[in-house]
This record gives sequence, C-alpha cells and structure tokens, in this order.
Amino acid sequence: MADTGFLPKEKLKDFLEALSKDAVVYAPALEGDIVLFKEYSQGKDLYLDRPANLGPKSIIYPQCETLLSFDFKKNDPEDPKKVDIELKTESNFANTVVFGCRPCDAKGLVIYDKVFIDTDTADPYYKERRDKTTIISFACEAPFAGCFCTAVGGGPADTTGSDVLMTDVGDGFFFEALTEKGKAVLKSVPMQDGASYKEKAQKIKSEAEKKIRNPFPKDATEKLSQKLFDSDEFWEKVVSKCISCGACTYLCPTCYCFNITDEKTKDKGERIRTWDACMFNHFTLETSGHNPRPSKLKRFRNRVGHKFLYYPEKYNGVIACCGCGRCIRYCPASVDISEIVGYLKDPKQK
Amino acid sequence: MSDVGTKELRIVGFLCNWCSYGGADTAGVGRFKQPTDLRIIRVPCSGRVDPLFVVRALLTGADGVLVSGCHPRDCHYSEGNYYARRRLEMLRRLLQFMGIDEKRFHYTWVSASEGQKWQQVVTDFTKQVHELGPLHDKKEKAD
Amino acid sequence: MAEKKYAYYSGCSQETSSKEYDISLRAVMKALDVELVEPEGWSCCGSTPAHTVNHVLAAALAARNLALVEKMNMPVLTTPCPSCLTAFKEANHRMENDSFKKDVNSLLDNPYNGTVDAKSSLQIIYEDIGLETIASKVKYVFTELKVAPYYGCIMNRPPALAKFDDPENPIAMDKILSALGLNVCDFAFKTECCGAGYGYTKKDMMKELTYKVLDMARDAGANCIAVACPVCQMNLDLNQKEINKDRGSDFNMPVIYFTQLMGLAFGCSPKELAIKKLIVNPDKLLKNRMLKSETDKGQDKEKLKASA
Amino acid sequence: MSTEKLKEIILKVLPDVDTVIGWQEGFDKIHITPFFMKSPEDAEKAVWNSLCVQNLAAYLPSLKKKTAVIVKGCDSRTIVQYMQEGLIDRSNVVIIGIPCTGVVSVKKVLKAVDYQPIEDVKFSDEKIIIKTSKGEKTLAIADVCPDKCKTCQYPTPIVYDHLAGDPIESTKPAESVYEDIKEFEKKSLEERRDYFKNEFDKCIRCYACRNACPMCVCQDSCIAETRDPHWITQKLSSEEKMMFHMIHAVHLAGRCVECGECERVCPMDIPVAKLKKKINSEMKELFDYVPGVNPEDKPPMYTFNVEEAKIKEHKL
Amino acid sequence: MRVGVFICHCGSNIAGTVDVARVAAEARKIPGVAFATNYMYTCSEPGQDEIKAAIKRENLDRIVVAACSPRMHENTFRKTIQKAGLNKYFLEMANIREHIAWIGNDKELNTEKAIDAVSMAIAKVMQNKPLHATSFKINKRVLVIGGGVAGMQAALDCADGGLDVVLVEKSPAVGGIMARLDKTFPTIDCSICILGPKMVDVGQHEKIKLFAYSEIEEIKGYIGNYQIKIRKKATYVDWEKCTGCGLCMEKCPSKNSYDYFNFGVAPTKAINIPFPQAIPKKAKIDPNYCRQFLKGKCGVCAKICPTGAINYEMKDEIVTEEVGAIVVATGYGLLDQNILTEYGGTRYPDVISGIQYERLLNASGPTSGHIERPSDHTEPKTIVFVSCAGSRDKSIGVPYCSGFCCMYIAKQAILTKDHIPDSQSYVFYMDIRSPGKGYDEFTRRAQEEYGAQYIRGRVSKIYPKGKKMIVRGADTLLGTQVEIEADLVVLATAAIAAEGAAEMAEKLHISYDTFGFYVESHPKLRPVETNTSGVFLAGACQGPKDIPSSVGQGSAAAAKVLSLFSRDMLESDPAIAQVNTNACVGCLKCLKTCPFQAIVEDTLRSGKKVAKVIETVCAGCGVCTSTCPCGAIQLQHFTDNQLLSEVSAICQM
Repeated sequence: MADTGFLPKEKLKDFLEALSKDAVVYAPALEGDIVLFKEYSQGKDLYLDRPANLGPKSIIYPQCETLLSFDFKKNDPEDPKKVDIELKTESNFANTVVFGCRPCDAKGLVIYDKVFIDTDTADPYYKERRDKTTIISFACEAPFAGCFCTAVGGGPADTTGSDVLMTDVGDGFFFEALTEKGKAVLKSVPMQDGASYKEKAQKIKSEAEKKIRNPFPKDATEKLSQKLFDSDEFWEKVVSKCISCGACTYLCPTCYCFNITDEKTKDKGERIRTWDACMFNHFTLETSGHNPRPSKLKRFRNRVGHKFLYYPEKYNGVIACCGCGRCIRYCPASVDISEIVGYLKDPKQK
Repeated sequence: MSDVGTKELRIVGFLCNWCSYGGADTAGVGRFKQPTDLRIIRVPCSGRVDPLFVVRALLTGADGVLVSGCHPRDCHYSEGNYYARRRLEMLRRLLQFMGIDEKRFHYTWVSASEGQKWQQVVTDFTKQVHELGPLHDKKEKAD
Repeated sequence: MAEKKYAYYSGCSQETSSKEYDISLRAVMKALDVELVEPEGWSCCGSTPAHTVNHVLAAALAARNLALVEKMNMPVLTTPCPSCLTAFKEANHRMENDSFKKDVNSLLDNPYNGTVDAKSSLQIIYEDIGLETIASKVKYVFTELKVAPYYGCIMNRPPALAKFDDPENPIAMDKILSALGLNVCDFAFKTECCGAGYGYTKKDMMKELTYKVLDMARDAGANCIAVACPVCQMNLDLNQKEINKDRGSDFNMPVIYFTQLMGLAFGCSPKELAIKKLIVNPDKLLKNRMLKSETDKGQDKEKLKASA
Repeated sequence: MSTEKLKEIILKVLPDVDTVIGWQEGFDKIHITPFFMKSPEDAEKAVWNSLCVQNLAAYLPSLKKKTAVIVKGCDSRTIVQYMQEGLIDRSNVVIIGIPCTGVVSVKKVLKAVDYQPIEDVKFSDEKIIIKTSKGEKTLAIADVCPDKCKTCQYPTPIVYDHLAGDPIESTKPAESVYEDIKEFEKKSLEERRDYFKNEFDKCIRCYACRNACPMCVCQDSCIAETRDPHWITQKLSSEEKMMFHMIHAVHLAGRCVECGECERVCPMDIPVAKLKKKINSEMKELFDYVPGVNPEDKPPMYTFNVEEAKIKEHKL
Repeated sequence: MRVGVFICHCGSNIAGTVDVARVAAEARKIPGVAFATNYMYTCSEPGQDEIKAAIKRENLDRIVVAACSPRMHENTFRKTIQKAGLNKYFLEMANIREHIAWIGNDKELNTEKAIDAVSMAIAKVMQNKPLHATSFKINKRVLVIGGGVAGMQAALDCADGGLDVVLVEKSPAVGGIMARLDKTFPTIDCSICILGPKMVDVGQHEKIKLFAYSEIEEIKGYIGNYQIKIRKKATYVDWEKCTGCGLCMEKCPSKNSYDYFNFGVAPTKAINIPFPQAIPKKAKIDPNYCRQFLKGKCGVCAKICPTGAINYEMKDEIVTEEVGAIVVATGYGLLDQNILTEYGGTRYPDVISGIQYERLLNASGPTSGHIERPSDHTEPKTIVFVSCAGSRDKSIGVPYCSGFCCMYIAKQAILTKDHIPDSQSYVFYMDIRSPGKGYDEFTRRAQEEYGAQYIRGRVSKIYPKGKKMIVRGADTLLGTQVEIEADLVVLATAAIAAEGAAEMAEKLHISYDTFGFYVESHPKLRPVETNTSGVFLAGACQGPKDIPSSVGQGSAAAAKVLSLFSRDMLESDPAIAQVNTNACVGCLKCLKTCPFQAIVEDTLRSGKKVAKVIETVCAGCGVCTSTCPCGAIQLQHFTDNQLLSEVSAICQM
C-alpha cells in the first residue's frame, strides 16, 4: 500500500529525517513568535499548530532570484574599447520537499502554475523548482482567524496542488498520496498501513469544512457587481484605511507580481527578479511620470479585480485567491478582502 | 600589507573640499607619511555627508569610515558642519547600538592648514581600525 | 539646624601657631549660622615639601582627606589655609588624569573618586554667604581702623586652579571688610610676596620683602593689615620688631585675620576671637567702636545733606 | 470613558468636517479597524476600547479636506510633531482626544490564547476576557499591553479640541522610558550585531512599517525603492535589509513619536522601533529634546547650536 | 560611455612612488573606459593637447585625470576638455599626488591605492551630467563697510574708477584710528594732515554716498545683487540743516560726556562734533549725557542753533541700498585695559594706553599737545612704555603679535623727547619687531638719538608709590629685576578684533578666526578675497596692520571690485541644488536647514507643494541634499548617486 500511510506522532521526525536524505526538506518552525518555513535539519523542532506567517511560496517562487549574471570582460589589453559580455545562468535547485504547509498554500501554487508553466513560454526558473518539489500538505482541523477557503472553492483538506495530504487523526498522522510524486515520497520511507485511518480522517476533514465561515456565496458563478466595482465611492468607503503597504501581497500565496532590475558593480552585475506588489505606487509608475493607478483606491480595486475578475476571466473561472486569510490577519489596518468581495457579490448587503 | 603591519583594511574618508581635503593636500605637500588604507571621497561640505553614506559604506565592505570637515565656526558655508556634527554624533551612537563598534567611525575637524593634524588623524584612525580588524568576512580578491 | 553645612579642614597651623584663625573662623561661622564638620581622623594635607619631591605622594596625602569628606557625602571641603587649599586643588586637578588617579588610589586604603570640591573659607564667606548677610550681622563698626587687605601669594593662584577672584587684584576681602563698615585702603601689594618662604633660609631677603609689604601698607594709609593666610600673618606680625631694629623704622602695625575683624564687627568678644594671640597689639585701634545703628543714622544724615 | 460620550462628540463635530476618523469593529472580535465616518449612521458604529490600537493621526497628511481624528495620548504626539514640521494645517484638523490608560497588544493576546480564533472579547475593570473554542481566558491589560504603554508619559492627549473624558496624569516614572534601551545595551557588541542581523533577516520588505509610520513623509517617494538616488537594491541580502531599516531610523532621527505602529504592523514580528527609540534616547541626552511634545520645538536634526554643550570632540 | 583616463607622472613626483603604467593598464580593464594612458606632465601644454587630441581621436565623452589635487588643476583641465568640445563637468580628477604619491613610500601599496582612486573617479564621471552655467546681471555699486583709512582708500579708488560707492561708518565721522594719531612712523608726518585731504575727498566725491553714524542691519542676496539694510542711528541733529558751526557744543551745559574720539582722555560735551577736521562736520547728541534726555529739561542747543537743526524726537532710520559687491574694512579694536590687572587695570590714572597717549601728544587733542599726567596735570619727566600689554599673551587669549606697537612706541618715545627735552623714556619690550622700510632705523634712532632706554623684559607689576608709579620688570639682558619710578606709564594695549566683528561676519557669511579677525580666501595668494564671492577684505579687520598695509589692501580690494565689475554679467556655478518635483513631497526640511535661505516653497500647477532653489543664492553646500529624506533635492555634481558610485567602487564585499 503506497497510496496511504500512518505514522505515530513520535515517528514524525524520523520521517522527516528519512526525507531529508534525498531532498532538502522545508518545514514550519517557530522563529520567536512567528512561524516560518525553515530548512529541516536533524533534531530541529517542528511547529504545526497554526499556518506559517509566510507560506512556502518563497521556496518555489523566491522573493529575489538571480535570473542571470553578467561579466564585462576586456580580453584584449590593447583595445579597451572591445568589451565582451559573458552571461551566466546558474541552476542549483536540489530536490525539495515542502512539509506541513496548508492546503490553501498548495492551492496557491496551482494559481502560479497557470501563469508560469501552462503557457507557450514557460518560466524555466519557476518550472524547474516546481518540478523538483514535492508538497506535503497538512489538513486543517479548524479555521484560523480570517480564513475563508471554502468561499473561494477550496477547503481545509483541499487536495489541489498537494502531492500528499496529511491529517492529524489524534494519535498520529494519516497520509494520502495524491500524485505520483506523492506516492514516491511515501514509498521512500517505511510507514504503517494507513487504510484503517481513512475513515476517521475523512470525518475530521468534513467536520472541519463545516466550521469555515462563508463571507460570500461559494458559488463562483455569482458575478461581482460591476457597478459597485466601478464606483470610486465604494472603494473609498472600504479602503480609506488601507496604508498601501505590501504585507497582504507578499504574504499572499496567490500573488506573483514581480519586478526585474539590473544591479551592476564595477565590472559585473546581475539581473534579478524580486517580488513586487500592486499596492505600491511604483508598481504602475511609468517612465513619463504618469501613473495609471495613482491612488490606493485604484490599486486596491486592481488587487480585488485581479483575483476575482481578471484572473477568472482568463483562466476558466478560477479565482486567484485561496482564502488563507493572511491578508486579513496581518493587515495593519485590518482591511478585510472577504468582506469587500461579499459587498461586491451582494450589493444589497451594504 | 598595510603600513600598519597587517593586511590593508578598507577605510573610506569623506572630506570637505574647503578644509579637510585641503588639509590632506597640505599633508601631502609636506610629505607627511600616512598609512595607505584610506580612500578619499571629496564632498563640498561635511554637511553634505548624509549619515547613510557612512552606513552604506560600513554595510557594503568598509572597515572604517572617517568624516572630516572645517572646524566649527570655520565652515565655508557657515553652517554645514554644525548640521554634520549633530547628524554624525547621532550616527556614532546608533552604530555602537546596532553592534558596529563606534571606533570604526570617526568624525573630526581639520583645516586646510593642518597638514600635521591630518597626518595624525589618518595614522591614529587607521591604527584604531586595525586594532579592531576587518568588519566583514571578505572574499579574497579574485585576481 | 544650621542653614549651611560644610566639611571643614582647619589644617596644622590652625591647630598650633595660628589657633586664633581657627577660633575666630569658627566663631564667625557660628554667627553666620554655618555648620562646620571636621572629618574624623584628618591628616596632613601634603603641602609640606612633599609636592616638590613626589607628586603622587603629595596628592595621596591630600586625597586621603578628600576621601574622608567624600565618605561623608559632602560636596565641598573648606579650609582657611591657602596652602592646604592649594594642596587639595592640585590633588583634584592631577587626579583628573586616570592613570595618576590609579597611582594615588593604590596608596590609599579608601580610594578617592574626585567628587569633592575644595574652597577657601574666604570664598565660602564671599560667595555662598554673601555680603548682604554679612552686613546684616554687623553690630559694631570700628571707626579707628584703616585696613590694608592682604591676600598673600597663593590664595588666588594659579588662576586656572584657584578659579576664584582676580589673581592680580583680588577684591573679595576688600568687599567683606567694606561690608563690615571698615575703612579699606587701596592697597597695591595685595598679592605681593611676604617673604615667609625664606623665613629660615634667607632671613635678610625675607625681611626685605616683609618690609616692602608693611611699607606699602603704611603708604596706602593703613594702620593695620587684614590677612587670610596663617603664614603671612605670622611673618608680617612676628618680624616687625626686628625690621624696625635693622632699618630704624617704627612699624607697629597689627596684622589681624579677616575673620577676627568679622567677629569683632559681629559683636564677639576679643577673647572669643583670641585677639590676644596677635603679637602686635591691636587694642588701641579697637577702642573706638560705634553701634552700627548709629553709623547708619550718620550716613542717613549725610545722605540727606547731599540731596539737599 | 464611555463610547457614548465619544459618539456625542463625533456627532457634534461631524457637520463641520468631511470625515471623522475613528474605530469600528473589525473582522473578528479582537481586531478593531480604522473607520472613516461620514454620516451620523456611521457614528453609531464607532467604538472605543482597549483594542483601538491604530494611530489614526497618521492618515492626516494624506487628507486634503477638513478632518476630525480621534487620538489617544500617544497618538497626539504625532499631531504635535506634524505641527512642528508644518506637515498639517492645524486649522484643517479637529482633534478629538481620548484619555487612555493603555491599549492591548493583539499579538500578545493571541499568543496568550495559543492563536486560537477569537469568539468573543469582553472587558472588565483592567482586564480583558477572551473567549475561544477552548474556553475563556482572563488577562490583565497591563500584562498584554504594548511596551509603549508600560512607560506612557502622555495618557492624555497633548493637543485636542475636544476631550472625551477627564484628563489623567501619567503614573509611570519618566526615567523608565528608555530603560529597555539601557537594558539592551548591556549586551555585548557582537550580541547586538547578531540580534539585529537575525531580526532584520526576517524582513520581507513589505514596507508595512514604513507605510504605517506617521513620520515617514516620503511614502511614494521613499528612497528604498528609487533608482535615482539608488541607495539600495532590491536584493534580499542581510545588508540591504539592514540598510533599509537604517534609512528608516536615520530619517526618523529626532522625529520618532514612539507610537509603535512600525512594530505593531510588522507581519514578521521584527522589533523595528528599537533603533528609533535608541536615537530618541540620544536626542533626549544630547539636546534635551522629546519629539511630539511641544509644537514650538524644532526637530534637533534641522537646527544646531554653535556651541553644542553635550557634543564633545572625540579623541582617537 | 567612452571614458578617457590620463595618468600623470608629474615628473617623478607621482611616477617615483606609483607605477603609473600599471594604473593606466588597470584603468583600461574597467568597463566604460575607452582609452587610458600615462603622461609625463599632463598639465603642461602638450599634455593638455594630448587630452584634446585623444578626445577627438578616440571619440571620448568623459575624462578622468589622475594627477595632483583638484584644488590645484581642476579648473585647468575643465577648460581643456571644454576646448575639445566636452561639457566641463565631464571631468573628474583622482588625486594621486598629494593623497597618494607624496604620503607613502611603498610603491606597491601606492599603486593599488591609485588604481582605487582612478576607479572611483571613473565610477563618478560615468554618473556626471552636463551642467550649464546661467548668467545674471551685476549691480555695479559697491558697499564699503568702515570709514577708516582702508575703507576710505577702497571707496575712493572704486569711486575714481567710476563706481557708485556706499560707505557706511558706525562712528559720527570717518577717519578711523588714523584720524586720532598724532604723527605717523617712521616719517613723523602729521597724521591728520595727510589723512585730512582723503577725508575731504570722501565727503565730497559725487560717487560716494556716505552714511556716517550708521550700521549694517542686514545683508541679503549674493554676489552681483545684494540688498543692504542700513540703520542710520539717531543723532538728534538734522544733518541737512547742521552747518557744523559748533555753537551748540560751546554752550552745552553737560560738560562731562565720555569722549569716544579721545578715548576718554578728557570729557566732552553732550552735543559735540568729534574733532575739528571731522567729515562730516556735524554735531550729534549723546543721549546718555544730555540733560534734555536725562532730566527732560535743558534745550539749550535747540534754543541756540541758528538753523534749528536740533530734533530731540529723532528716531533710528532704516534705509535700503542695493549693491553688487562688498568691501569689509571694519578695522580693529583695542584690548580693554581692565583685563591687565597686574598693571592695575584702569585703577591708576597715570597708567594709560598708547592711543590715549597719542591724544595727549596731539596738538588738537584735549591738552593741545601738552603732555601732562591725567592725575595732577603735571608734566611727566620719566615715562615708561610697556610693549606687548596683552599681546603675545596666551593666558588672556591674545597669542599673536599686534604688529605695529613696537613702531608707535618708538615714535612716542621720540615725540616725548621733542615735547619734553629733559624727560627720560624707558621702553620694556619682548622683541623689537620692525620689519618695514625705514622701520628698524627708526627704532634705533629712538634709542640712539633720543636716548630712550630700551629694557628687554616684561613688566610684572605696576603700583603707586607716593606720586610715582613703580614699574617692576625683568631686564633679561642683565638678568636682574628692575624697578623704575615713573611719572607716567603708557601701555601698548593689544590690537583685537573690532567690537561686533563676529556678528558682522555672520551677516556677511564670511568666516572669522578664533580671535574674531576675518579669514581671507588664501593667506598668500588671495589676501583680500573671502570665501564668499563678492565680499572683499581691507585693513585690520583681517588682522592687525599698519597704515601702509591697510591702504594697500584698500586699493587691492578696490581693484578686485573693479575687475569683477568689468563684466556686465556673472555666471552662476551650476553645481548647485536642483529639485526633482516629481519626487519632492513638500516637507520643506531642506528649507529649514539651508544656510543661505536659498530654498523657498513653491506650488506647482497641480497644486502640489514643493521646494524650489533660487539658483543665484544657492552656494552648493549640499546640506539640503543630505537633509532631504526622499532624495528629491540633489546637489549637482555631488548627487547621491555620484557619491554612492564612488562608495561602491571601493566597497565591494
């Protein structure tokens, strides 16, 4: 039986150690009072009690990556005008396992896949990392502050994007392989047979689903009110308190906007890709000085629009939001995107 | 090897054009020998020295930073060094707080005629930085 | 409860040859409601030849006493003797240097941290108590006295160390004596050397210098000299007869501590002020005294006259 | 201080202003959110309690129309500093002051209840009672208040047009304000350096600290993102992150009003305010200056004395 | 970008301790460098030609010259590249001589350091932008502050050169110290006789507008365009009406006014004309002594004045003048004798200062030239002169030599003998300082022909003895102490900065030394310029000077003004602050810190509030740039990016 498995809680570390023989394993760990994905090493403590402050997105889609580096070479000492530019791209991404992210985090990666892989010009940097990474998600038993995954088509035990789903069944963890990669992982380590836990896990998962709040109808076909969406007054009302920072986007498992800059020193340099945020003024600032989205109202509208209108339009109705609630939880001004979408779906509510 | 005896360290100097840069010139004209670690950046006035230049230099490879301007009351622009004095004093205390030894940063006043004083400042400061050693684990130069 | 309180270091002279300085100062301070507290177990201030031989040892002698005061938690030590004063001030100054301080403290059982300021009693009386208070305490005015105020060579010197009054033309004692209602002469030799330094080694030179001071005082119209230094007092007072013999002069000029003059004005008895200890007898000059209230009246009358 | 009294004042000033900035309930019971009130109906939803943590004065410079703002004592220092620097037109602002005995750090409360979703919050005396699925927990506000409240010197706003409550005096000793800085300075140089490196390494450069900072006047022009001048790259190295935080600290020298917003909003829980507080302690020491206390003061970095009593020339 | 790099050998000055060829070779490796070479003397004509040729041949667009200090040759090379068609701000210099070659012996280390210096210059020059000067008109009027001999000379030379001159003198008459002197050394010319005609010229010159008894209230503006506010102090006499007849002075009953002109040697009247030759010859009332002001009744002068010029209600008046250049000739002051307590301060009437003695000697002085003791008006027979009374004395903060005292003491000793043939003068001196044409001969004459006894040593004490003053001093040549019984003692009190010199400097934005004397641009080569362009120095305000030096400086300053004004337009330095209005957030912190008030608030058409730089006022210090948090105001040629590029050229981990 390789599709499911069971591990008593005390064996979890052995499991991770076994995994880390063939791959770099990232797992959530406490860093002060916050939870971050850290490279797992022997004896290190895990922390699975709540979702990480920043999900695993930065492992597969790093905040800053060098796309290429370049050297200016003057090979002919007699002719300083002759400059050769040597370009280098480096790839040294090892096989990786992300352990213990939440189903919403995994779902976020699927949103990225559509943009970076499922196109005519796949992004080789992203694709390589995605291909080499196995995702072991951990189903939620109960929602956390701000969570609304079910409203956007996900769930506390949603399997989208995960290779393995793991459920806490009390005395241990029940594992289900969902993909070939997942099966391979479960195969690689000795595990008890999990069949007897399947039912219990199923029960836990469906109970969890009921606990999730529904700020707006789950039915994705329900359209947003275009009239309200276009109304400045509405946006002013709901986002005056926004302070235009990038906390929501940087923590968001589905936000993927980036910036590309060249950083050069005397005779060498790099082209780097870094996260960018549509909430920043610079994001749409044009060289002329003109900015099509000059105010936070416009920028916030874009953020909501992108997730709930433009992306679904382009990708077959898929909402670019996984309902993880981080943008709500960590917003300095407690702006609640679920509330805003709720208004847009049901203007009468307002 | 630096003149101080160990491997040369990277010391950046910001010198105001009117007094200290001239003082360094005077020291040169007088052939007052100095350690070679210092690299000088000319600025019009010590008031032009944004404390962040010092921070930038220390974060990106400098082992010590020296700022020198006209003596108080002698600023070519009347008041620039008064602002410098406040800002750099604030910075000095902040650096020490964030874990960069305040001895790596020195600001002082040297006039265009004080060649000897300049020699002393450079010699002493270089020595002081060498006593602390390198600030960063630097990669060896490729060539 | 006394209004003010100081640590007080009388010094060796005031225990012996110039007891009257100590006695009169204590009487005056009592009249001024100032409490003097002697540090328990005080010792030599170090102004002996020590300081010409070894600075550390000299400073240690002074610092030992300063440390006693420090332990009493008193910020200021006052001494009537300019010589002691200089010893303390110099120790304080030298001990600003950390390594010197270390050397000194290594010789002491109780280290001294340099927190005690030394001030002359003259300075305390002039600055802390003030002329107004002094004038308010005056009972009698001695009309006969014409005083030459004599400060001696080190009361105000070196100026960077003394930090009190003018080094060339001090005026603190002048002002105090004026506040007593005394007739103060314009005396050019206020800080001239009295010659005491050569008292034993070069007696002729000492007499020459002493003569000059006495002579100048007489020229200035004085019939007595007010002093603030036990060595000056002794020197000027003790040698008049001998000088008269050598030179055929006829000095008979009382040399009185300014504290004694203050005490007399405040109404203390000559006995309380140990006037008898002076060599040149001032009794004749002290005969005529007026109640201050009467002189005030006289002045008022003069004022009235002037304005009319 | 009752919310009713506050509502009365809001209703009174509302006709004269475009907006009254206050607080309302947020997405859950523990999160209070800023509230831009335009109508009397809005005013009904206004709340005031120990969860009203945000410094609403920070919104003022970006608003053009006449605005009323509700401020706690600490927040009022922001307004005083704006006045010092000429960043607001005082006549365009109505200040509703609230005497405040201390707010609650949401981060501390969540930690205290193991980050369980909050079902209900109640207040009683100086306590906050938190209900989660795991039961009720009672916390003394003093135990879960932000650090700034522990040494608060200005419980009553320094400037206000209306005061919703009776003024209260600080009971905290003034010398306690920088005790944490002094304590931190007992660490060795290396410890301090490692501490800041580890903390700033967590930074994701979301700029929440900057954008929440009431004194970060540059906002969209911040040199952390410009190429001209190009102070800093977008690389994710420790040095660049440190540089950003140094920029923030140096630009706030003598201006930081210690509202603690930078630290409160940080999603990575970085002690962002520490550097700024250190500078403030030095401003006090060097220039006897406390930011945001007297509208007539001049920020010390924008002025000088020919003779600086406390700055001695340093010997090598 | 095609940077050309020129490494100068400076003969062996640089090449001796720096491997210049290697520096050039390393420069060639740097991206952006299209050409690098080393040259024997880059500043020589062929050296400059080489740069020009290379610019053409190699199509270079930026130039780095690694040579001596830019303070030496930056301008030379700027002109060079300008001639070759480049903007002159496309030049950067690396100082590899003063800062490298001359201060280190290790050739290896020096070469590495020179490579870094060149790398920095290359990094910076690639960030340089072409800058263009703007020109502006000059207001060809000149302000002269101070009507002493230096100021008068400057004013007259400028006026004769055709310029309109505004001359401001704070006392009621021009002439300064020189007008008070009896004779001048070493020619024993009558001082007022030679100065008088100049004073008359100043009073009458149609190009000179004289403000006597006036002070500078405020100076605004910049070279070519200054606005000056002048405070005309109330004289209580309408000078339009006053004819200088002197009747008021004769009848004035307040006879005990302090006589400033005579340094208090004798009292004067409350209404007075300072001296017979005064220009302007007008009366003025001293309200500190006038009965009308003190007691509210008298009015004698008002009654007697034939033209009705007296006006007790007069108030200070502020007038504004606009000029294009300023000559500062505010002169010097004399040490307060009271500081010299060892000499009795001012307690002894028969111990006087040299300038007071000068008035006693003067035929138009209060004693009509009869030397008499102030105490009892008897003729002194033994006179002791004490030189360095305060000068060269660190303990009172005057470590310098006052320069002219040795000479005037010799003169006074000579004049004393002339006045009182049976007198004996003694001169205590530290050193006799008499460098000047005929000066040393003069001091010898005082000794040899006039019998003045010169005693080398300092005076330690002066005290009275009977009617005499005892001067006690050391005779260091004989190694003994001397005491001289003098009838009169004259102290050559130290020359110090004029009263209010520091405040004036602050108004002018010029610097002053620790003693309050103004600092010239260069002690050797720019002696009358200041570091503030448009402001020139003349006379003793820069340091103690005798008459010929002061006059020489007056003329020199005038020549500088005339040469400045020979142009119609001036070019402003384009290396000044510039605001990027897109980035500017209008916080106006720059406005608060600008030392020149060169920044003002501006509102864009969009309504956005921003900072704006007044180009002609900005002096280019860059304090604004380091104040601006958002980098919106950038000092051109020293922008953040330019300096950061230099930092990153040498700081790479």
